[in-house]
Amino acid sequence: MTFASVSAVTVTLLLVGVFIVIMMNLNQLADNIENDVEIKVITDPAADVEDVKLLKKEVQETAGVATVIYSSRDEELDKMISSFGDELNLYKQSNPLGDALYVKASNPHETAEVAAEIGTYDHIYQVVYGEGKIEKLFNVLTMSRNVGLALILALLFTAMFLISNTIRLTIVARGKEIEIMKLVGATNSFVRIPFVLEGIWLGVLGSLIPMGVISFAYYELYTQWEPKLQNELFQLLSATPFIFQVNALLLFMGVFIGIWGSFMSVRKFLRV
Amino acid sequence: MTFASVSAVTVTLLLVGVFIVIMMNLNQLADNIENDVEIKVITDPAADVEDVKLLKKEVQETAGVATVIYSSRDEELDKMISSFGDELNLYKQSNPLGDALYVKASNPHETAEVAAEIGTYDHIYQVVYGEGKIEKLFNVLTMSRNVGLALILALLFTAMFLISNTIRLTIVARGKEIEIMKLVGATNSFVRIPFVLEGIWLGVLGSLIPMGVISFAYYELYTQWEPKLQNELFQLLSATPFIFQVNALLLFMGVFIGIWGSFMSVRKFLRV
Amino acid sequence: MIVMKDVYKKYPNGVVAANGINVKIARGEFVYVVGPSGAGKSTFIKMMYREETPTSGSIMINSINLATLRSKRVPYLRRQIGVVFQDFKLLPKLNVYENVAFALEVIEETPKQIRKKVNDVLALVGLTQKARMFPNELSGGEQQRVSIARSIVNSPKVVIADEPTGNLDPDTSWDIMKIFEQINSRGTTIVMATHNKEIVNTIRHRVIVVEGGMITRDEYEGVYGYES
Amino acid sequence: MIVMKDVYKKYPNGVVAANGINVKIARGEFVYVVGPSGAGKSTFIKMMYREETPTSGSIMINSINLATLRSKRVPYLRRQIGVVFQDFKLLPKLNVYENVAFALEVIEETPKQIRKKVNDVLALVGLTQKARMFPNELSGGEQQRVSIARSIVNSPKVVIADEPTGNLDPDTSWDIMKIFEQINSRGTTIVMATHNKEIVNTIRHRVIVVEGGMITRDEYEGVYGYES
Ligand SMILES: Nc1ncnc2c1ncn2[C@@H]1O[C@H](COP(=O)(O)OP(=O)(O)OP(=O)(O)O)[C@@H](O)[C@H]1O
Ligand SMILES: Nc1ncnc2c1ncn2[C@@H]1O[C@H](COP(=O)(O)OP(=O)(O)OP(=O)(O)O)[C@@H](O)[C@H]1O
Ligand SMILES: [Mg+2]
Ligand SMILES: [Mg+2]
Repeated sequence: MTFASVSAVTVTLLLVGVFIVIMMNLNQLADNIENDVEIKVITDPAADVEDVKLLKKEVQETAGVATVIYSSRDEELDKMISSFGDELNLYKQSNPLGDALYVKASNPHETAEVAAEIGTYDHIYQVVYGEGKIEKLFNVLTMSRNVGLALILALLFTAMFLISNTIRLTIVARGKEIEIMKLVGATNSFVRIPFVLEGIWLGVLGSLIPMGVISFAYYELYTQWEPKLQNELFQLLSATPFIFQVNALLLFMGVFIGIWGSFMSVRKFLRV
Repeated sequence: MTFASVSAVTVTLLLVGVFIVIMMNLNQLADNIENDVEIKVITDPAADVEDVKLLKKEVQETAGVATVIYSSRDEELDKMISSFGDELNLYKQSNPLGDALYVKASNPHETAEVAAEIGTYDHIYQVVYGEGKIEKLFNVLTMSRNVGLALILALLFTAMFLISNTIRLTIVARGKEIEIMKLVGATNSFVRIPFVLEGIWLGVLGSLIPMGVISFAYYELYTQWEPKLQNELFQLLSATPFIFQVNALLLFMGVFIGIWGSFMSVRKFLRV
Repeated sequence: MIVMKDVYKKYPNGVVAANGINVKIARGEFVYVVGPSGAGKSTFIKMMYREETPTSGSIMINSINLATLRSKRVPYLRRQIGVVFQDFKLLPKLNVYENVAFALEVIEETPKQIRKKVNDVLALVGLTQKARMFPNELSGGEQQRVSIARSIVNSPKVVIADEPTGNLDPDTSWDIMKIFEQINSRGTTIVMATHNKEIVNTIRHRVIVVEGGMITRDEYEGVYGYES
Repeated sequence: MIVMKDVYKKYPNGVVAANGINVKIARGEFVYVVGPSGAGKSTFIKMMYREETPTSGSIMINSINLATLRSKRVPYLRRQIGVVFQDFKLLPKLNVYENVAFALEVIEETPKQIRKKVNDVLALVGLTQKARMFPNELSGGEQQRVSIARSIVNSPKVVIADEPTGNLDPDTSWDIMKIFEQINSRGTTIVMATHNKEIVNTIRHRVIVVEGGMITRDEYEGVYGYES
């Protein structure tokens, strides 16, 4: 009986834990992708170095701008060559391009507004950014986050339902005992206390393995992969606070479900 | 009791069903992304129209090539202008670029080999493809697929475990009954049959709602989104065979778990 | 004091198990409840500690009106009444000692008192040797004696016993009757449903005959018997 | 024919409930098993239909050797023996009729035969009116009578009854005894554990006295009694 409850808590919390870890990290990835959205400001090829410097400063001070990176016209030409073929090398003699500023908005969702604002400044040839594409990307990201959140909530509720179901069944099997206790003069709270304590115990016991497994696995994963992911878009959440947070959540859920499950189940039999 | 089992089957199968649908569609997306990998063949700007035609034919006949799309040097210039700025318009008078062929390998994982083979042909200025990037993308895709598969398997096992756990508990509560039946002269199979039938019944009952919900939801989703996704990378799996497959899987799982759960649980009490 | 007025009990399946019962049992009385199987003896008894509630009519136990008793207070009623259940109702996960001690734990008796009282009462019913055994390791008669021990351990004002000797051999039955006599002589009211003609006819007390849910005879110093 | 040789039973908790039992019960005999509470009567009886297995010694029932009986065959042994359990052992989800019919369903009797036999036996124990009621809606004595009805409905060669009158009033007890007498006169072996002195002394049969797990007296036409 107890084994059934504890193992139900264990497997469900393990699954919930794994999902939370994955979802949180994917969320992080989504953040990173969002933050990767740039506005490319192409300066007027006629503008001189001072003009560009001033423009850069002006852009930097624009509300909503997070970072501005300068890329010279020669660097730009190199980029063009590498994606359109070496035959463009002949333009190195007389580079037709302007300098570029790569701008990131502090809130990626305001990219369009920031771009429009910058477009009004002097010495600008063109402001380029994903436009339609970025909105699409944001839509996809928002949708995936919502789906992910919905899934994790669904999983959580399923877990809670199943665990309290299991606890309830173990207590149903003890309905006769509760009835006897009441007939011998026990008050409701006297009957309830041991069951609630047992619920807490079940919850704690059931969350130990998930906590251990997830802590260990994530720590291993983190120490092994973090160095390799240094320069990637995808970054693992830093192990130390994250593991504790997940553990606290799992323990809380286990105990909460344990108490709640016992409480609800005993209630049914107290009406004797 | 029966409610506990049926509802456990219901919520778990519902969750499993949703996950299967999502995973299968993401798998499809991964396929599409893989198939989106292209080799860009830049022809020698000096080559004439006939040369390029022959080259295209040659490439098309190369082993492992799926599709070849021709893009004229003017189209290439337009692409370049749209990503590096209008100031390049002045090159329209004397376009320095060559024509391009966009090639897809029939097996995306063989892109590198196909590119190398094409690189040996005449009239080619350069063969460009993601190289390192593509391998990385493939690694990420393979990994996500594996993680997805692992998750779905974990979920399946959790579901099976929890459901049979629940069924077992409902039968444990009836251990006394089984004992009495045996003491009155019932054989093991006589005792078992009604429980196994009940297990099947639980399984069927428990899979009805998930089947209905998933069929309906997916059908709605499909009819609403499919037209909008016409030209996107992400395509929904066609509703008709897919829904039936998922339903069959859910029903099978429900019934299998029902039978197995009853069988295992009754066994324990037959030793009287 | 137990007073029932026009008590009527109809079970959900339509069986009328109490059909207008009027009775007064004074403090310190010893009452046998007899009657054929299915007459309504257990129902009569169950209504006293509120395992069953009457469909109509009123019941007063020790000046507690069961009709207006809030369900929060029911445990306190039950603590004043020791019950020997016809089907024993022992807690399967507790051993003999713990089953008896349970009746003292609910009233928050001190551990020392519990130890003393439980050991005394187990000696009284002859189960000292079996104190550490669990109900499923006991014979029918032993289980019945545990139920008896539990019913008297907290010296209740009223002891209600539903066929307390049904699974006991005659010698043990007489021993149990001696115990009941003894606590009755100290002022405890005893209501005992029984089929044991020999006991009823030997240890004379008030006899209430229940037939078809009605009290058909009520005699002080009565004998076992009824028309059927 | 029931034969026990040197049967010894020690429960896991160390209680020795059968301490070298040797007995022969011929086909068609009527045997009372008497003795104090906890003496080992139920254990003696439980070993016959193999609810308990002896620690050592051999038991033969109708020339079936219980020691070598494969567990697959146990149900077929039990079908030859009708048992009235001390705690009734009724199936809570089946009503009275279905509980009795169950003993016939396991031997795959025809529906028509089942209907006839069940109705007959329910009339015999006086429960025709309660055929559609469930065990938890019955009084103690009514449950006991359902258990009795179930034990005799498939006309077994042996009927084993563990205190079949413990919850019955004297009149009903005599009625039940009449039934047992009747099926005994048709050749059924009857083994009955009882505390009912009046019955044992009135309807004279062989009396086996069990005390402390041993047979201390075994008399044809015996009377109730033992030293203790
Ligand atoms: N919970 C119940 N639901 C429905 N009917 C019940 C219930 N309990 C008892 N009865 C019916 O009420 C009647 C009286 O039952 P009760 O248990 O009071 O009899 P009793 O006098 O104690 O009999 P016995 O001597 O056999 O124990 C019986 O006919 C029984 O079938
Ligand atoms: N399952 C068991 N496990 C351990 N001990 C048991 C078990 N069943 C019975 N006993 C012990 O064995 C002894 C004999 O029990 P048994 O039930 O045979 O007595 P009995 O003669 O039927 O008594 P009663 O007349 O009270 O029914 C008792 O002391 C009891 O405590
Ligand atoms: Mg009764
Ligand atoms: Mg016994």
